[in-house]
Amino acid sequence: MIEPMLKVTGLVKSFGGLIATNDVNIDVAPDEVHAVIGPNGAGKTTFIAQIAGDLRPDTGTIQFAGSDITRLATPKRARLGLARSFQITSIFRDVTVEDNVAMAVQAHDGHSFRFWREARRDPQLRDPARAVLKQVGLDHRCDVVAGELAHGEQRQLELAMAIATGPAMLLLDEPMAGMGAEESARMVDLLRSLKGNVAILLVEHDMDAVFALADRITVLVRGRAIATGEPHEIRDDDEVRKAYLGEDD
Amino acid sequence: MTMNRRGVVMTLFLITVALLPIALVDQPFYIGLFSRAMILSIAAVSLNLLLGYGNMISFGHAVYIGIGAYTVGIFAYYEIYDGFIQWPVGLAISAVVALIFGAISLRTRGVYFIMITLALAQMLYFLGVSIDEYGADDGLVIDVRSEFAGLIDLEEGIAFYYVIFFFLLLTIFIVHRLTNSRFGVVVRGAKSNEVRLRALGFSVYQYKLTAFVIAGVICGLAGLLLGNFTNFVNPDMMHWTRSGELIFMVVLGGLGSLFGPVLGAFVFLLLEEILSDLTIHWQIIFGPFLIAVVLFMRGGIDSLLGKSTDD
Amino acid sequence: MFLRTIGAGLVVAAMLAATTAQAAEVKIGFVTTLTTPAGVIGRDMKDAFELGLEDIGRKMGGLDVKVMYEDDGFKPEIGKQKTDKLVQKDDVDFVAGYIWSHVLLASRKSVLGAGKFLISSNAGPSQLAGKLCHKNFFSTSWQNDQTPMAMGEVLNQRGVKSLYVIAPNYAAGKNMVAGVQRTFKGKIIGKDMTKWPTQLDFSAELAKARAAKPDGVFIFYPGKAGGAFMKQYQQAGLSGKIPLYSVFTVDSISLPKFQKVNLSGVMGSFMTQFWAPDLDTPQSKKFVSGFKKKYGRYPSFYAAQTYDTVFLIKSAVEAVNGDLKNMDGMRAAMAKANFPSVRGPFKYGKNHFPVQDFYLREVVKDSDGVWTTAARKVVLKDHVDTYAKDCKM
Amino acid sequence: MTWALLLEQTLNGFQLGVLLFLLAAGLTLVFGIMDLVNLAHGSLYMAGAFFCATFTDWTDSFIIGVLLGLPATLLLGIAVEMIALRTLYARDHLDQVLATFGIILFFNELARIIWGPEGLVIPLPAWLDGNVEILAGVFYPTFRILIIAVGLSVALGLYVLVARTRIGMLIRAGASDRDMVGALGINVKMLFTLIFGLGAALAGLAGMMAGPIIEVNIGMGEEILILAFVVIVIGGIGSIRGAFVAALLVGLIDTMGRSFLDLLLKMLISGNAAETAAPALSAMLVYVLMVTVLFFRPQGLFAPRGG
Repeated sequence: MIEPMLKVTGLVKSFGGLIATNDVNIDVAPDEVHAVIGPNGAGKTTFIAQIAGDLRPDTGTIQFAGSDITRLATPKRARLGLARSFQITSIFRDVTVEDNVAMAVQAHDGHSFRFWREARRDPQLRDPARAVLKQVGLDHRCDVVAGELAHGEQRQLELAMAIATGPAMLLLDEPMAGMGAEESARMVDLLRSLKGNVAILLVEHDMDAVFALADRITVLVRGRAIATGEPHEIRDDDEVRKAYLGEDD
Repeated sequence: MTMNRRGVVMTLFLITVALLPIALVDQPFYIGLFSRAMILSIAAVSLNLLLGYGNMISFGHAVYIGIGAYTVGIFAYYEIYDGFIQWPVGLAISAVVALIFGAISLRTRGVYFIMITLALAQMLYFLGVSIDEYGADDGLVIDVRSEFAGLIDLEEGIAFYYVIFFFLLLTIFIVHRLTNSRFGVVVRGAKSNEVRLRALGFSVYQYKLTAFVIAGVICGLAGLLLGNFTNFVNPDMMHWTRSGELIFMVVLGGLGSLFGPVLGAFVFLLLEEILSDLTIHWQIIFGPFLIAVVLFMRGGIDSLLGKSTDD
Repeated sequence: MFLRTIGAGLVVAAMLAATTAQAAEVKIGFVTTLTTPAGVIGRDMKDAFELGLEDIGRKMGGLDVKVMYEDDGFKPEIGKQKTDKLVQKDDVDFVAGYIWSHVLLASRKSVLGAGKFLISSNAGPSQLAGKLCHKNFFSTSWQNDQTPMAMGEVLNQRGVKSLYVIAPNYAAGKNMVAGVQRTFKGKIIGKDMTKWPTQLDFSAELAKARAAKPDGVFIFYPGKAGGAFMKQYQQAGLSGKIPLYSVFTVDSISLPKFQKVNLSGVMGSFMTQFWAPDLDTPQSKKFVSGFKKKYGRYPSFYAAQTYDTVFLIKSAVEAVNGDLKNMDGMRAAMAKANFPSVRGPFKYGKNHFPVQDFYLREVVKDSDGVWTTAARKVVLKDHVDTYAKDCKM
Repeated sequence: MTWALLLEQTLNGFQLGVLLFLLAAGLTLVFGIMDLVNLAHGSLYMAGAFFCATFTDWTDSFIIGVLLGLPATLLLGIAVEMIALRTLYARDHLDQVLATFGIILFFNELARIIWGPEGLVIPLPAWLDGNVEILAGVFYPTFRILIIAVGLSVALGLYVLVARTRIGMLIRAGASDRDMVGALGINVKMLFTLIFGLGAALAGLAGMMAGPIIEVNIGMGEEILILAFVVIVIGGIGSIRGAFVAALLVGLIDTMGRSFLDLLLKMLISGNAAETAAPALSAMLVYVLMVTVLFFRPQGLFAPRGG
């Protein structure tokens, strides 16, 4: 078996008396799309936050690309190749689409203590940025101020920024949230095109998208991972049906 | 930069400032007033790097004016007038202090940051008040301005004016290049969306700290100039209210605009001069004016020149 | 829009440039603090200067007198800028005023460098009395150390063996403490230097003073801090128990307020000063009655010094018959101190600070029941300040 | 150093602390709930003192002066909130700092025009003007005891208000999650105005308590305002409990620094150096305290908002 890209072992996080993450174990292979689903309040956001580095777990370890990142700060995890999108779109709204992606390229490029040359005219930033925008289908919107994009386009842009950092793994927190059917379909296509080249941990409410994309699914209920398996296994799991599929959405 | 309205206005403004000594050849008072306005413009432009671009509301920026001015004052006290010694030392001390203060205060954010920068500045203020050797609050008299091996004579009002003018242009140019560089893009990103920046892999703290030090050094330069100009330094120059004035100049002129703080500093000083001549109760006009600027003139004077094209 | 402002500024400036340069008048610039809480001192000075001008019919040596008052806002930089304006734009012949040492030090070069006369109506920093003394600088007040030195003598005479000192931690405060230490022969058993100007609550210092059980407490708190201190001294139950000796703390500005809250503890307290409102000199009598008549209150020592300033300048202008170009003549005239002074006849030292007497004063009620100060006796006779010897002039 | 002196200085520190608390309580509420940096809070402190001085002058009674001064400051606070500050809630801190600084300038100058530059005094009735023997040989000014009593009563009152009443529930909710209050269907505007008025009255009360000690002066607000900000930042913005603890801490540390720092330093360094260093250090002490606290706890001691 190949070494997993992400390996989470015995993760626990509680707030006061409330246990938000309860002994969760998960692993994601380098070429796998692993989806995490669960009803509202299941602790998905808390879980993602711990992997991204915004929250420190109480106990448990997180291994990424072979090294222990449990105590690492967010930017360092990102530099190791862990890119993410947020549940609520997080972009630089006051600059252009291309500027947004160029910033991500710059993050990957690693030379940001350059004080003199104009960044906007730097082909080392702009060319890769345009290439990524083309890949996600936003190349016709390069010069639009990001805040003026439609919602779906903003999500695409966010994904573009994640891709532009040249990640080993994508951490996607509900990338389809708030999208129309057509936009969702485009996003699913986009993610499918990435599949195999990069590990993806996908948290998503849109079940059609999850079952279309995921290689494996983990079901989170009240902080516990109650089941992990391939889509058809999850679909047929009685416990999952009882706890989740029958009730939600 | 294409010549839009802002470009035209700023060019005309700079030409006016450049030609002023010729128009006012027998009015040294105005040359002095404009010299001071330019010096404070340099300080305001440096503060804008923090406020306008990096979202760091420093309420202690005047401390670097004090450091610069005190460097000149203390060297002069020991009768060392060589600017080639005074100035590098002043800039170096500004950098070190900014590095220390920045390293401490950048751990916090929001109002905590405002207060911690204020507190650190007040400590230096009280230090200045307490050192008898250097005049305590009476400060130091700087009777001899910095000497540059006969290359330029700062005692000569008009020559000094152009030295200040040169440094103002240089500062604007540096800040312009800086804010558009890779480094500047990151600092501005921190204002726009720090969470995203961190998620992309930028350790924001380092970039902010670097910006903090650069701003401190530029403001230290303003302090070197101000000490020379005023022929005097005392702790008042570092008091938090002076930092507040600098903030006001930046906001009045336009946060995050290249020339805004220059306009802000000029309008602030002229207004202070004109209003205080009008009535001793001038603050009853000035106070509501401040409020009006905040409420009705978002983006400051710069916004009157049309939509920002600085990006 | 901004350009128009600049343009207008230039036009105004040009016009102003055209209107200067006519000399049928004596032009005097007067810099003091008219805003901020310290503005109350500035008001007293301005009132006294106006009174003085009225008393001489606004004429000196046949010339009309024109005065321009400027507010320094209690800030050295602003003080310098206003001084620059007076010297460079208004082209005044004399610049006078200055309450604060730091404002005076910052403004000094602007005046002296331009070859004009600078007359301090109050501030007396040691630098200007010593190393930085200047032929065109004159004081109508005193050097900071002198008044507390007189107090030190008073303490010796009254048999004070142990003294507790409380003063603000700024240059003048330290000067006062240094001054009293220079002449006081007993032991200083405690010393608190408080935060200036923000600290107005002295509970901790008063508790320490009480615990130290001194023969006397010496303080220096000009302006509002003085009122606060005196009040708290009484509230803490120290008045009447430990005698209070002060300099520049109890004056005609603070006494009406003390009287209003019936701060009886201040009655009979001692201070030293070069002057008192009841001083028996013709000029002082004329000044005090004129001031009381015009403004309905006792003048402070700030006012007295300012009143003297008018007559000092007048003596200079008259000596040269209005020839304001004759700097040497005016300087020589002023150095003689040949004018009616509220303090009576006195001489100038070589540093152009007055060589004068210092009195012990006591708070008393006048015949109308108004609280004021009265001179009791001369403590220092023809006193020369400590720094005069450093003056190379 | 004797125990009596230590006791007296502790009381002095306490008294300064509760005075700061009166000022800081309103400031931290307004800050925590409305997210408004209100520099003009000091102007309300000044206004309270001037009102009290004027009413005391008219009625010859300090008590009536306070009783009239409180509603006057409350009304002034409400007026200021409705006219100027309301529009500032949505703005960033920088705008708020500047606009409220403008309000300070305006009120200072207005006070100068109305009351003149020399300030006012507040005479105390004889029973408050003296001092009492609290322990054998230890005398303490009666009025300072009153300040401590008033401050502690207000603290207790605020505790009951915040912990036990519906308004208090809303205040707590507002401090930890502003949007929630709106979601509860409360008239948020009213609530904000009310809280601001309360804070104003408390600031005014602080001014009335300080007035008889330090005299009533223009600009008295700014000096203590910075200290009040230090207090709420140390305590954690929005936390009444934090403000109380921090106020006492600041009061005690400031007083103890002024009292004993010179002795302490004289043990370590030469007498002369100690005499120079002690006042400088004691002036910086509260700032050192704040920087230290924020260094280890960047959100203050009792931050109501997690994370």
